[in-house]
Amino acid sequence: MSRARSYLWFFAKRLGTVVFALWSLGSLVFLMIKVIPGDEAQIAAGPDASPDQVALVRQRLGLDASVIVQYFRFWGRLLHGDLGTSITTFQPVLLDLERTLPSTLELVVVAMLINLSVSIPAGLIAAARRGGRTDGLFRVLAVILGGMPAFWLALMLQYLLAARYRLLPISGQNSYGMEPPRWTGVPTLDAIAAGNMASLLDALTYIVLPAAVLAVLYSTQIFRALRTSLLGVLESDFIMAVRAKGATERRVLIGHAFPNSINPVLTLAGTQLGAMIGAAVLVETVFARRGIGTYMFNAVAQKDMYAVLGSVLFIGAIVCLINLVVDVLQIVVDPRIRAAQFGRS
Amino acid sequence: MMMQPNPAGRPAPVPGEAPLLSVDNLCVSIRVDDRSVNIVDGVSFSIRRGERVALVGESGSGKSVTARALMRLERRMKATGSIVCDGRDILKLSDGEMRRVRGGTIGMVFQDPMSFLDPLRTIGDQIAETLRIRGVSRRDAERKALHILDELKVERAAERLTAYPHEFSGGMRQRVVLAMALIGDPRLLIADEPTTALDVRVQDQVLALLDEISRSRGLSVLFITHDLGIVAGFADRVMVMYAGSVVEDGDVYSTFAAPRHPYTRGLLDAVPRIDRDSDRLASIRGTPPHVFARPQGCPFHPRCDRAFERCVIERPVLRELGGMRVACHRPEPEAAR
Amino acid sequence: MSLAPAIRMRTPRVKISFQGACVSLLIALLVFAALFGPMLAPEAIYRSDILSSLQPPSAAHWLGTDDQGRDVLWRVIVGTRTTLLSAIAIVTAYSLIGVAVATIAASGPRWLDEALMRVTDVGLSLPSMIVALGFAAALGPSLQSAIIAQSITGWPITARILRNVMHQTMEAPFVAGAHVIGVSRWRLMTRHVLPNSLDVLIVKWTSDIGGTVLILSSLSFIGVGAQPPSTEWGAMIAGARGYVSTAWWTVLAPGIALAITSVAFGLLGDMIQAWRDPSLRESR
Amino acid sequence: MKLFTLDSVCKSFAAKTGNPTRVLNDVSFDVATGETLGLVGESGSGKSTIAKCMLKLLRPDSGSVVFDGIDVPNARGAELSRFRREVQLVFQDPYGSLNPRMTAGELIAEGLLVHGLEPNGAARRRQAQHLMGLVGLDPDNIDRYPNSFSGGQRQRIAIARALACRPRLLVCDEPVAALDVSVQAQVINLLQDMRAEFDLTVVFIAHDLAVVRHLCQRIIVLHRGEIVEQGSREEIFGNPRMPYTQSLLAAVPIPDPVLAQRRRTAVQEA
Amino acid sequence: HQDAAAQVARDKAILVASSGQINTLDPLRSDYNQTNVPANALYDTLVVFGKDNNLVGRLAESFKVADDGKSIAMKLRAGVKFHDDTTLTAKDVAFTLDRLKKLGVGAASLIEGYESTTVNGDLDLTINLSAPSALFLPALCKIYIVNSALVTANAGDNDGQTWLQSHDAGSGPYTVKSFEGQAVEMVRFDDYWDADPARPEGLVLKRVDESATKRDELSAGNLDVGLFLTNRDVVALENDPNLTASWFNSTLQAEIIFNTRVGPTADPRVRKALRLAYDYDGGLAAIRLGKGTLANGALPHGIACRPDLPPARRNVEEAKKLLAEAGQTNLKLQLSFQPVWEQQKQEATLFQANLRDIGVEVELVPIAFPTYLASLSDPKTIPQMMLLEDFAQYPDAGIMLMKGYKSDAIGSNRSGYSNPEVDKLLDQARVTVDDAARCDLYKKVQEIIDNDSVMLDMYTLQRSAVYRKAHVDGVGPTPQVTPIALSGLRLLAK
Ligand SMILES: Nc1ncnc2c1ncn2[C@@H]1O[C@H](COP(=O)(O)OP(=O)(O)OP(=O)(O)O)[C@@H](O)[C@H]1O
Ligand SMILES: Nc1ncnc2c1ncn2[C@@H]1O[C@H](COP(=O)(O)OP(=O)(O)OP(=O)(O)O)[C@@H](O)[C@H]1O
Ligand SMILES: [Mg+2]
Ligand SMILES: [Mg+2]
Repeated sequence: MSRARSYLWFFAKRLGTVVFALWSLGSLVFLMIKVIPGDEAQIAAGPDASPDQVALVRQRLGLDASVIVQYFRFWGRLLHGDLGTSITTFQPVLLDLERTLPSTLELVVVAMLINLSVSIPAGLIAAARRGGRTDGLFRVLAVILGGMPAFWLALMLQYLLAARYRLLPISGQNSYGMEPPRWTGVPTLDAIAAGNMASLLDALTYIVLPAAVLAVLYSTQIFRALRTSLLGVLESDFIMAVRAKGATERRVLIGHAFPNSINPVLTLAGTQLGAMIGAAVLVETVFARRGIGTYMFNAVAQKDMYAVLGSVLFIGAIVCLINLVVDVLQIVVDPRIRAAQFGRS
Repeated sequence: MMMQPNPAGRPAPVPGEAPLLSVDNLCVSIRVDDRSVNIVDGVSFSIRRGERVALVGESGSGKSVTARALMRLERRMKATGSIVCDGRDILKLSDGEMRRVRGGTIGMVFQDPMSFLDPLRTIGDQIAETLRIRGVSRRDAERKALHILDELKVERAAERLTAYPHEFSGGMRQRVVLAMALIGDPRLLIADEPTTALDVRVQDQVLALLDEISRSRGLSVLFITHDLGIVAGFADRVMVMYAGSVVEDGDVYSTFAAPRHPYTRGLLDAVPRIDRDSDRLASIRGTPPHVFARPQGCPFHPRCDRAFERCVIERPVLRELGGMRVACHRPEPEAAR
Repeated sequence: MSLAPAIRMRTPRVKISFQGACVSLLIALLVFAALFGPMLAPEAIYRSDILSSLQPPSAAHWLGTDDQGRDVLWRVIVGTRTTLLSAIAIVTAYSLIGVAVATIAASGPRWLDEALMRVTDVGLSLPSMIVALGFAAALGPSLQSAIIAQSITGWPITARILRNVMHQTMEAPFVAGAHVIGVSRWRLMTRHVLPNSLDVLIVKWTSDIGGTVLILSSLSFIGVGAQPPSTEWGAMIAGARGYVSTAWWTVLAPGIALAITSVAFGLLGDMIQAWRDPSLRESR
Repeated sequence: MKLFTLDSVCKSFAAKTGNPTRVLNDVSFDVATGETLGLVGESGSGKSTIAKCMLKLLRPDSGSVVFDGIDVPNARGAELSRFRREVQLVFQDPYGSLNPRMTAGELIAEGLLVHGLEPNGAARRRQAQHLMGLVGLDPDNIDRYPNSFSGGQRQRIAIARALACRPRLLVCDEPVAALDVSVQAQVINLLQDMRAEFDLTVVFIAHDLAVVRHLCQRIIVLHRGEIVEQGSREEIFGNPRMPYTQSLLAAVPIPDPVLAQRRRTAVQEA
Repeated sequence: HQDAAAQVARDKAILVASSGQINTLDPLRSDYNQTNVPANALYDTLVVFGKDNNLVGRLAESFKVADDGKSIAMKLRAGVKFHDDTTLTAKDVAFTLDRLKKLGVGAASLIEGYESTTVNGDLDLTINLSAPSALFLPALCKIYIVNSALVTANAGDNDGQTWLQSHDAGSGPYTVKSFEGQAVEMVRFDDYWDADPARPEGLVLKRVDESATKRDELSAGNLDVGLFLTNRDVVALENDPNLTASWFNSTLQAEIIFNTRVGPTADPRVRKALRLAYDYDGGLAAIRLGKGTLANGALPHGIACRPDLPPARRNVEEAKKLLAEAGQTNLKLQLSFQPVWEQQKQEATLFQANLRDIGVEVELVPIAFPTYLASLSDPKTIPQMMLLEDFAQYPDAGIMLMKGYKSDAIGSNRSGYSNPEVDKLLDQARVTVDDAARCDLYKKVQEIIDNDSVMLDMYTLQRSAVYRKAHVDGVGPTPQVTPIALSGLRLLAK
């Protein structure tokens, strides 16, 4: 098989998996929504609506059709890129997502950056000093921080750092008058795009605490995974061969052990991104940030079926995308996987 | 010392010349349960310039640990005694100086070439690394790498430099590992079972290559193996290790003709031969002791047919005996010659 | 490679003894609290006594009282049962599902394996928090639905890991050996493959309890798990959320209980892993 | 008498990319009752694949595998049961080939149990102890787990386990390759003794030609999945016809410095 | 300098924090408080309730109900501008009402019986009803008039609901700058007909659910006005020298609604016993910190046409006696409540404890509001007891009684109450044009309901707002907007 064809085949296969995953996901959520007690038409019509009005709304929303018909209609629209319209906001779900998701993604990405920039150096240092005092300290810290409930930590830090000592803002995403012109909906990015440093700084003060809280649990996981992986690799034979060439420990660690340990870390970080999107809801509620978590929570609470479906599918798609990126990254990093997928290079 | 004629035309020993490597009473220990266990237990030997010494022994006898101790590669173990290489005591060097010895004065080749190569780096990168560490420019290092692969008879060497280890066959990989060890122009090459993972025909080629290169470069070689056939074909001298110590040390001809230690004798008899039929193999009874359960006295006595009380109580030291060194209270008789 | 096992086992024992003692003590305390807490607790912690609400720690109430005037310490102790039992139920439930799926996948025909793994992919591709949110909402916000939601979302990881391990185990020569001797498929799976694959599960089971306790309380915190006046710790924190600055003890106590529980089980998992898997020990 | 027949056996493995690789190409040979057949070849030449096809661990793509009238790839039911009882395997790796969670006794007696040869537990245990004694293990160690045995001892357990059902054919896939010389000699001797004791037919796979010469009466040389040469011990070692066989034999080192030197000079001159 | 500019802008703005998701700014949903509050700043209504709960004109200069009660004639105020500078005319009123009728959701439920609008001139119109209804005119205080041209231009396929979700088409004192679900940012409309330079240039309505967060933000000076704080937090903030905590009377009433159709609570004696069990004084004092008035009757204080009933009291002995009479021993009941509301949760727990004193076991069942709403469609699924805070859309007794107690008001009759006598009285009131006569009918109905113990009315609650003393003025409710009307906010001159 030619190189190009094997690339195509690779992506076709991955895409198939993604499509299958999204389909099952959508169907699952659809089913779930139908099981939820509560009448969408009633909610759309309002708490004081008369039975006639509710019936009218039911008909307009197409909720009078059988579940099967609704199911097919749902997918039919979806194939046209229409995630449906929210029954509470009357917005296309896609639009709602466009408003809420960037904020969550910002939180998650900043948290991931914090996560990696703490856990990777810590992992490297701990592995370099394995058995030593620093290693021990880091491990104890990882164990303790890893056991902290994120929402509780958020509450405590919010109280201490923000409410009590006023070092950081308490809630929200921007100070009044500091909002950059909306472009992506991500305050930090928008501030950068507008070239507004003050605004960027402002946005950063707002995001640092929520992101740090979100990062804590995950960075302990990465730290542990990296450390274990590094220790394994450092025990392996080829590291001894590198030492036998006269390499410094630094070179051994950064140049050889680290690249060889990165695979499990990559996989873990990939799954973490997905989990972080989910966990963001905890942090978002505490810090009163807008985001997909709050949006979904509302949608679920109001039985806003298309909003729930849309968000779940969208998050699913993002997670699938992340997985794909992780796959590709692994292929970039490891020539063996490359060879297994695409033949000799 | 009685010398056999030197058939392979190796450089004759210069009398009075200091050996390249001399190891004196080397002990390597590891801590287990707050107790220190000697894995290598008082090994002394020396290697002259250009000499090839084979170190044989059963699995677990401490061959690899000895070899690594020479390079200070066993990080969790403690080595005592002295290892003087090229006039410097390895065990007293600073870490920085030691790094210069590794890959510089001493090169090392390992048993399983696959697991001793970084799977994520290209071959060229890995061969050149020895030089890059020493500040050689990338261009020069790569040129040198190419040169050395040519010397090792790797075909289409230039293309091979950009390939990854998994794309190589076993024999090729072993050549790469050899190249890695040789590129720093070492004086001593330590080869830890370099051919054990290879097929006989490839083994034959690699050995021939090693033979040729060591001869042309005047390299001293410490060759670790448990295949007595290889020893016979390659080495000038053979040292037999058992349970952490050297039990016999002599030139190959005398040793193979008339081993003085019962263990060496037993080993030689236990090997089936390709060149003759045999009905039944002589075997040594029992199994080699585990490092943590080495017997008192002579470590070999539980398996030895010649053992007597003294063997149980007193550990024999390596002593000079008819041009060889043997650690046995009751050595086998000298060959009638 | 050929290290004798006797030595391997001796090495770590000294090392973990202090940590091991701490962890064992913690676990023992937790189990004790879960078993006997509800029996020993005064009945008053179940009813509100608004008039003595939010009292700071005192001799009568070591950790003060909450917004309904109930003793915080006792509620935390009683909450151990709710939290721990739920977490154990969840982890056990999804582990069982995981074992079943993995066993079917590993021993069944290829297409079934493939299909099951694709389904697992789907399960893995969604953040469990999001699914739990949906499930909890579907079944109404309550502890039970949070438990069900987590049981249903937890299995894919277990199934995936176990299935991979089982596949590895099935590659081991001793499995082929048993096959050649004529061992039946059932015996092969139950006597040879499963016992040699379950190590990873035991470790995971233990350390997952810690994580599950956290997720469960998170769900309660955002209002889709256990509901007040339940003694579940997350619900307690949610209820006390407004008093961080005025009555810190109401928030601090359940939070610390949570942290201790998850840390203790995490460490227990590590210990079991180190004990069962020599490769993770200091001397390789 | 032919006990085992392989006829035109082919086997390919699907590669992740590219075409399937052919590992066995038209392999045919018989094993006569009572003989010890050696199968030699370099690594990857397909030796283990043959063993797996013989033991119904793999299904050949084409060709027939017949044991004593049993069509092996399609055997089921009682026939399969008899096959599993009468044909046994000893592996190379003494560490991976024993289930670490079963005691020596359970391992050895497992065949008796699954074939219902000895339903009585105590009797099974006695037989296991008997077998342990037979292969040179201390019967008192019956309740120990494999990881407390050394490599050579494990290989003895593996042999005892294979012999428990009183098989007629024993396939040994490099049973001594992982062992030290001194222990290797013990196991080879044991195999020789057992062959006599149990009246076994043995297929012995190895890449160590010296061991094969020592043990086997008839030898098959494999190269890249094809039989290059087969013949009696004398024919193969005394007068190899194929260049491949010759080069193989020439590469085997001889533990005798004088001979080795002589051989090297001969090569240099050539 | 950006910081300085931001500070200046901040000084000219008022930041208000409220609770709950703002689904839409479309005034169609003014039945939801989260929409009604911002809509009140963006739009105007035809009429409003004045000081004494009497209707006065706003956009309507004058209005008159026809004698047959079937139509209302109206004259509009001249010179009212929409935010896009077009002038408000009778057409816009007609468009607004027609749109509501057509869509039939949200505020449409308030103007049932609307037939059509006759436009008699630019500022002159007549609203026609299908049947005489005394309920129609007051409802107009929640109908915000939209700019017909603008909405038509942005109609899309759902009569502008999508567009209006985040844009405004109003004539109110503020116009929308941005809306993100969690916050509406508004700027002052300087051409407002009732312009006042003391209005802030910027007005932000943020969603901050957590009371403690609002409390902290207020003390930190990041918020100017905080709404929906727990009473405890408000009381705590009363000591802050920079803040003022105000309490307002409201029509918000805490109550427990019984299912009057099925189960043990179908028995009036049981209901009465339950009413006698609750510790009203304790609950009001400890949970609501005394910020309210004990209830006396089905409707909250502050609404006209209430009979003078005695307030509810706890009487354990009497309650036990009643239970015994009803033959209910070892009664086990379920109380549904929304755990998201802190104080309701406490009340639920308190009630549970109180009922234990009369030998009734109560299981607390958390319920989400949509689930609760859905349960109302069938009396059999209505929760046995539901703890709620309910408030009047506008202070009119008729609409509350009509929606809450008429047997055919399925969905909004939350107790499943069905009493032919009540039905008859209410039907009669609907067509009674004379205010006093109608009032008497309403009072009669309330007495019957109270006697039937349809609900356990706890107390009418006060609402609060906490605001920065030195910055904000004009904080207070209007009858149609609680807890405060954004349009009333003013900056204090420095
Ligand atoms: N890091 C270590 N920790 C504990 N024991 C070790 C370690 N490394 C080696 N040993 C033990 O030291 C002994 C000697 O090991 P060594 O590797 O030197 O044997 P060897 O002679 O090279 O054997 P082989 O022929 O199998 O390579 C063995 O019993 C081994 O188990
Ligand atoms: N399951 C498999 N899938 C793909 N290729 C396989 C598989 N099993 C074996 N092969 C390939 O088939 C070839 C023959 O393998 P086999 O194990 O039979 O060789 P062998 O002669 O036993 O070698 P060794 O001496 O190393 O044991 C090898 O190239 C191997 O890579
Ligand atoms: Mg070794
Ligand atoms: Mg093989």
